[in-house]
Amino acid sequence: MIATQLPALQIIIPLFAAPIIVLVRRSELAWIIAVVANLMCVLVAWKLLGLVNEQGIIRYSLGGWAAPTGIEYYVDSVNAPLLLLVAAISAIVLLYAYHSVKKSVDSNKHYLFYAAWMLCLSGLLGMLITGDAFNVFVFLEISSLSTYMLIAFGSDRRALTASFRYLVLGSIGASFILIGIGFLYAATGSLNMLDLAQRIPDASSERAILVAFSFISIGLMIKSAIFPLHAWLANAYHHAPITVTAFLAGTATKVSLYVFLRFLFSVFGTQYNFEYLLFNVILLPAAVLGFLIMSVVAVFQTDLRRMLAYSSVAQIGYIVAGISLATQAGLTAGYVHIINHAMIKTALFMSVGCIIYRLGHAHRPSLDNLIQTMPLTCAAFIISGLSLIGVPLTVGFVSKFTLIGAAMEKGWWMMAALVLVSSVLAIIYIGRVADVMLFRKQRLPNPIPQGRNEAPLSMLVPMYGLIFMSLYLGVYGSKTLAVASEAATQLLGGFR
Amino acid sequence: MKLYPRQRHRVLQVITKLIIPFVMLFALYVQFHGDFGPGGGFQAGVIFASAFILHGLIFGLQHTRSVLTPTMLRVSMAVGVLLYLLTGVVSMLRGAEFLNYDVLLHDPIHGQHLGIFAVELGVGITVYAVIVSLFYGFASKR
Amino acid sequence: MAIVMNGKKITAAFAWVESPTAVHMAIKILAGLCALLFLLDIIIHRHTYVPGEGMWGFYTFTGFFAFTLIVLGAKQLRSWILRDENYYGEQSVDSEEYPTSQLDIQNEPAVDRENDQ
Amino acid sequence: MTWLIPPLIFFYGAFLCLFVGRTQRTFITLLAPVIALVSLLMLPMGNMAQVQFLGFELIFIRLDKLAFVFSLIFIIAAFLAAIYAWHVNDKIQQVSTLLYAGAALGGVLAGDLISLFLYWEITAVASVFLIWARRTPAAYATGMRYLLIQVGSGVLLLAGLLVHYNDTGSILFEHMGLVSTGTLLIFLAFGIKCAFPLMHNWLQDAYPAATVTGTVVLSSFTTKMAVYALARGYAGEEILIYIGAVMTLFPIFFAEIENDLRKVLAYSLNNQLGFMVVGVGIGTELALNGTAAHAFCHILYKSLLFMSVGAVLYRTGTSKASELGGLYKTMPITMVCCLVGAASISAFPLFSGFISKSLILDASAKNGYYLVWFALVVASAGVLSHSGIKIPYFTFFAHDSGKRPAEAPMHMRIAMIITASLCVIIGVFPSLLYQLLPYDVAYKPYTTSHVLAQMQLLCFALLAFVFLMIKGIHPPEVRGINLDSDWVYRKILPTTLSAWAASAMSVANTWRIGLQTQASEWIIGIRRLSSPGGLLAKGWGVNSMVFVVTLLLLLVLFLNLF
Repeated sequence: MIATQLPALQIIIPLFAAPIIVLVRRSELAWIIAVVANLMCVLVAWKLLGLVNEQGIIRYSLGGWAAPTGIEYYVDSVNAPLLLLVAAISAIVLLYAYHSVKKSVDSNKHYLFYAAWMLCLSGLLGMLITGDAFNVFVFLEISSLSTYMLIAFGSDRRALTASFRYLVLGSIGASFILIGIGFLYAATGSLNMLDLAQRIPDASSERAILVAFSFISIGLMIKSAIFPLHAWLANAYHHAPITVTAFLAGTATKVSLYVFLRFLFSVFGTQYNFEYLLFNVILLPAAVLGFLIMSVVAVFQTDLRRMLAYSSVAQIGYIVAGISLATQAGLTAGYVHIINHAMIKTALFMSVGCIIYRLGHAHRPSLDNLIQTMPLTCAAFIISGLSLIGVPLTVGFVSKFTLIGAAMEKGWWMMAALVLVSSVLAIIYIGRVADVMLFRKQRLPNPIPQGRNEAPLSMLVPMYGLIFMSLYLGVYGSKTLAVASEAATQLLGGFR
Repeated sequence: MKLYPRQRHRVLQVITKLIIPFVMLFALYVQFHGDFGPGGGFQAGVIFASAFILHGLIFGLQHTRSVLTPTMLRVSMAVGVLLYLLTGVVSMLRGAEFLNYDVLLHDPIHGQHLGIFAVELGVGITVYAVIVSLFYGFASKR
Repeated sequence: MAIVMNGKKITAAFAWVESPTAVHMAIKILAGLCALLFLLDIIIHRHTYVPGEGMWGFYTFTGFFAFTLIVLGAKQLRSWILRDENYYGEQSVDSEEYPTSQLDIQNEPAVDRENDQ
Repeated sequence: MTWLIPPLIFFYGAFLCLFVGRTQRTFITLLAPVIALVSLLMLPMGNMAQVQFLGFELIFIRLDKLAFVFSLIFIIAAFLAAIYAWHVNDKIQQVSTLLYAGAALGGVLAGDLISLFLYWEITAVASVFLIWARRTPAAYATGMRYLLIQVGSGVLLLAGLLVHYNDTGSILFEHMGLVSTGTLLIFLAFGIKCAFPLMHNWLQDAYPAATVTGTVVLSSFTTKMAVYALARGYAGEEILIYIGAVMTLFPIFFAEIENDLRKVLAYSLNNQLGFMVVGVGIGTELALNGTAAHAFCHILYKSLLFMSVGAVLYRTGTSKASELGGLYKTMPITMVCCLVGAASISAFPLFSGFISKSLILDASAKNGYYLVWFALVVASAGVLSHSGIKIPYFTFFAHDSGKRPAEAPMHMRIAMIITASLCVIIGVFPSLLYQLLPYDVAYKPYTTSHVLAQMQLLCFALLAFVFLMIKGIHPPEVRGINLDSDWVYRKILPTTLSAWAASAMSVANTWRIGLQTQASEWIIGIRRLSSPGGLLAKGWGVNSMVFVVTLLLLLVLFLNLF
């Protein structure tokens, strides 16, 4: 019986946890409830993935109302792996968060923090799992609102402005999506994605569809921080509590990208003729400029969080580059990088979190010789950094390799070359940090206390768990690639 | 926002005391009539909250806070959401989909009745608590 | 000849190298050897692949002149490309000393000058 | 068995070294090559350790005679370097040495381009720590330059292999030849590591900056791995002959006037690589045998030379010829070993260089490359000048510098003596080496005409040296830097860039904005835009963000609707 209820449980568990946390209020208990709920989510997502692999698409009508009328949850090989990814990353960061949150967030607000986290998680999972266009918007709002709140928990006042800027941009994005869905509804009379995909080809007004398409694309581009619309991201990632940054970096933009993929390929996918323009005129330049310019910007940043934030935008550029190829190989590359980058970036932000936990800052020039005091943290940063660069045997290599292969397969040599150029930039910005950590003699009088001063074990263990997971998937890259290629086939084939 | 001290505006204070019960009653009407006529949890919640907001405007925030403490608001918020979710979960436990009210009682029509009723009550409680919290939040800012 | 090492006098194994007679002798031996090799060319017929290789004294001339030209060429090259050691500033290892903490320098200053004479 | 292949043994050693104390580390560095040797000898010929990766079949072990001879000498070199580095108590150096040696070994054994690329990059990353381990700002900067170039080579290799795969559908690492863009890119990648002319400068830049023991290790692997790769992929490619000829000639002049002895050796390394590249270019069985043999001998005697100069540096704190001299008095054993190395590299009969170099010379002569042959003969005289005479003469003899260093430590002496003996043994019993070579070619190095010709060449070159010294024509050793192609990226680029920047500042207000200032403005602009607070990097205000959103929306709507 449980098996049939899994899609609903995926959302309900974190949603349930939130009010209970508010009622309980004690911070330790709140954390425990959040962790337990999150682990259950992981379990559910794991089961769902297994079920999808076994029996194909799973559909779940909410409230017993059948599909085109009611809201439907729809799990296939595209979103099932992402459900697991988001739930797992959230769980890992949450396990890691306890000490970090204790230090950076006011103790009588912990329960609100974890409640918001749970809401955010259920919003993200909801965006992934739902098969209803309007429901996507609802879950988008749930996750966004709780995200604004989480960001505003940041320790200094700039967190508030960062959160506010994100709120304005995020709301614009969300309303664009809403407008687009409205147009779609007006043109087709349906909100169910599956139904939409069938109705769009013979919709009464093609213009309405086009307008809907434009609005939804732009809205989702804002939410997924694709290059010229990325400006909210750096501040938000910089000033939010570092655990929130780690969580968001691995999940929020990735989920938006998934919705983008869904709309592009599954919903509108039947009409390639007008998407051609979007792919070649908007997405491709955005992707290429994104990963080049943002990598350059990352090189010059002095704060690690900002550096990684810009590098995130650059990495999203790779994903979009894969998407804009619009081929099986390209989508596989984009999809696999969604998974891989989520793991890499979360691990990187977690290691920065350890640094901040001990030093109170993440200012690159003052991390002289950090390896002496925090060897494990530095090792984690460097290993994940190598993965970001795309050194062989890491997940970064798997995605970059497939991306370059896909670009070449389509004959876009230039793009393949530019991807390599941007990898060199990644070497530079990660190298600058590694250099300071490993080799720089202490120049300032006493910036870092001497002797071992490693972050607590409760932070290190989840971080290394994630790193080992990503290393494993780097060595056995064909596993994730198989998943991604299955997803790409599903996306290109439209709804089945 | 300027809050009026207690000893002034006697007329307003007396009238307010008279009105508040009716506002609440109307809110409850909108709440429980929602499944048949216009209304429902959102509207009812806002109307219910407006009773407290009016109280706060006339008698001062301190006074209202002692009537309806922030702790109660917090609990109401959580309870509202839980009520909503529990309704869904009960239908799940009875072997149907989440929020499928058909199975709540012996026959689908009564089940739908009860389901809507419970869910809307949850919504109402949460909305009122959130609106009052917003009022507290803004009003206590100088 | 004796030199002082760690306060003790020791005898250098190859001290004879520095005596002027030995140097002269060595040069004479080398000259003799060269003359011999030069003459051997007449007696021994070398097996050759390259035209001109079998020419009388080919290797001797090549050796001598190639060496001379290389040295002269290098000298000229130096006049063009020699720069101060600090030319590249801090970016260059040429302008810095090897960090002595990583070495085990046991270097007695030459106090044995008088003993030598 | 897959888990006990030779490269992995080195990696296991490196991993173990991370966790154990000093004594154990030293033993691990010694033991790893021994176990790897046993493992190598037990491997059957053919392909092994095939692994599926991203849908490709990687062949981590492809053992044939060519790979075997290179693997063998790599393992020997690692062992000798470990003895020499007995005193080192530096985890970073020991770990990176093992990683580096293992990766170089892996590169030689790799049977496909992807695993080659893998090892190619590991050698780059692992070896740079041997430079950084000097722990000075200059060493850091040098290491960074080295790393950029090495990784650049890896990137070229990756690009090339992708193009090649796209063209042919095969990632097997076998003979390719210069036939397409892909193979050209791979060729360039190999060329950088092999220090082709104008791509050579990382070698002279980086090797003198490494630690005493690091240079010994560095000199053995990277370039020889590249030579192997060329021999595998581009044997018989004619252009290599001319590249090789240029490589043998031009470093001689630089080596002749260079003051830092380790840099002299780096130049001479470049020159010796030239011989090997010529051998690859000719590509006949004889020539490839010559290349393999020369690589084998060269690793030994070049290690020996670096060891002896390193020992001098270790005892005196300098390796500059102008600061040294007269050390024979207190370092006689080092001096003798250095002389053996010098004799070997100069290819005196009975020393190892003689028996390997003649193979390549004969191959070029037999195939009619007379001009190249002559260049090699001239270069042989040149080798004598800088490595054969200059290194020992200015270090151990010449004018007395007044330095009285102690003899090299025991372990260094042992390492040098073993290496020197190997040089002599191979020189005296060439068949020991010849039977390892990839092809069965009956070749006799010790014929009268060979010995006579070589002796004539060398003795008259020596005579010229004596003559030039007596006449005072031979250039004295002076301190200084000699410019080389690295001048472009170390001096011109930085200075012109800053000059451009300066001129851009001064003439920004005037009408004179030419191409140069434009370019400089771009550079300044990128920096300004990208630094924290710059346009691209600051958090934009809400207004500008919304403006961009609107603009993009209009663009998309316009494109879609019209």
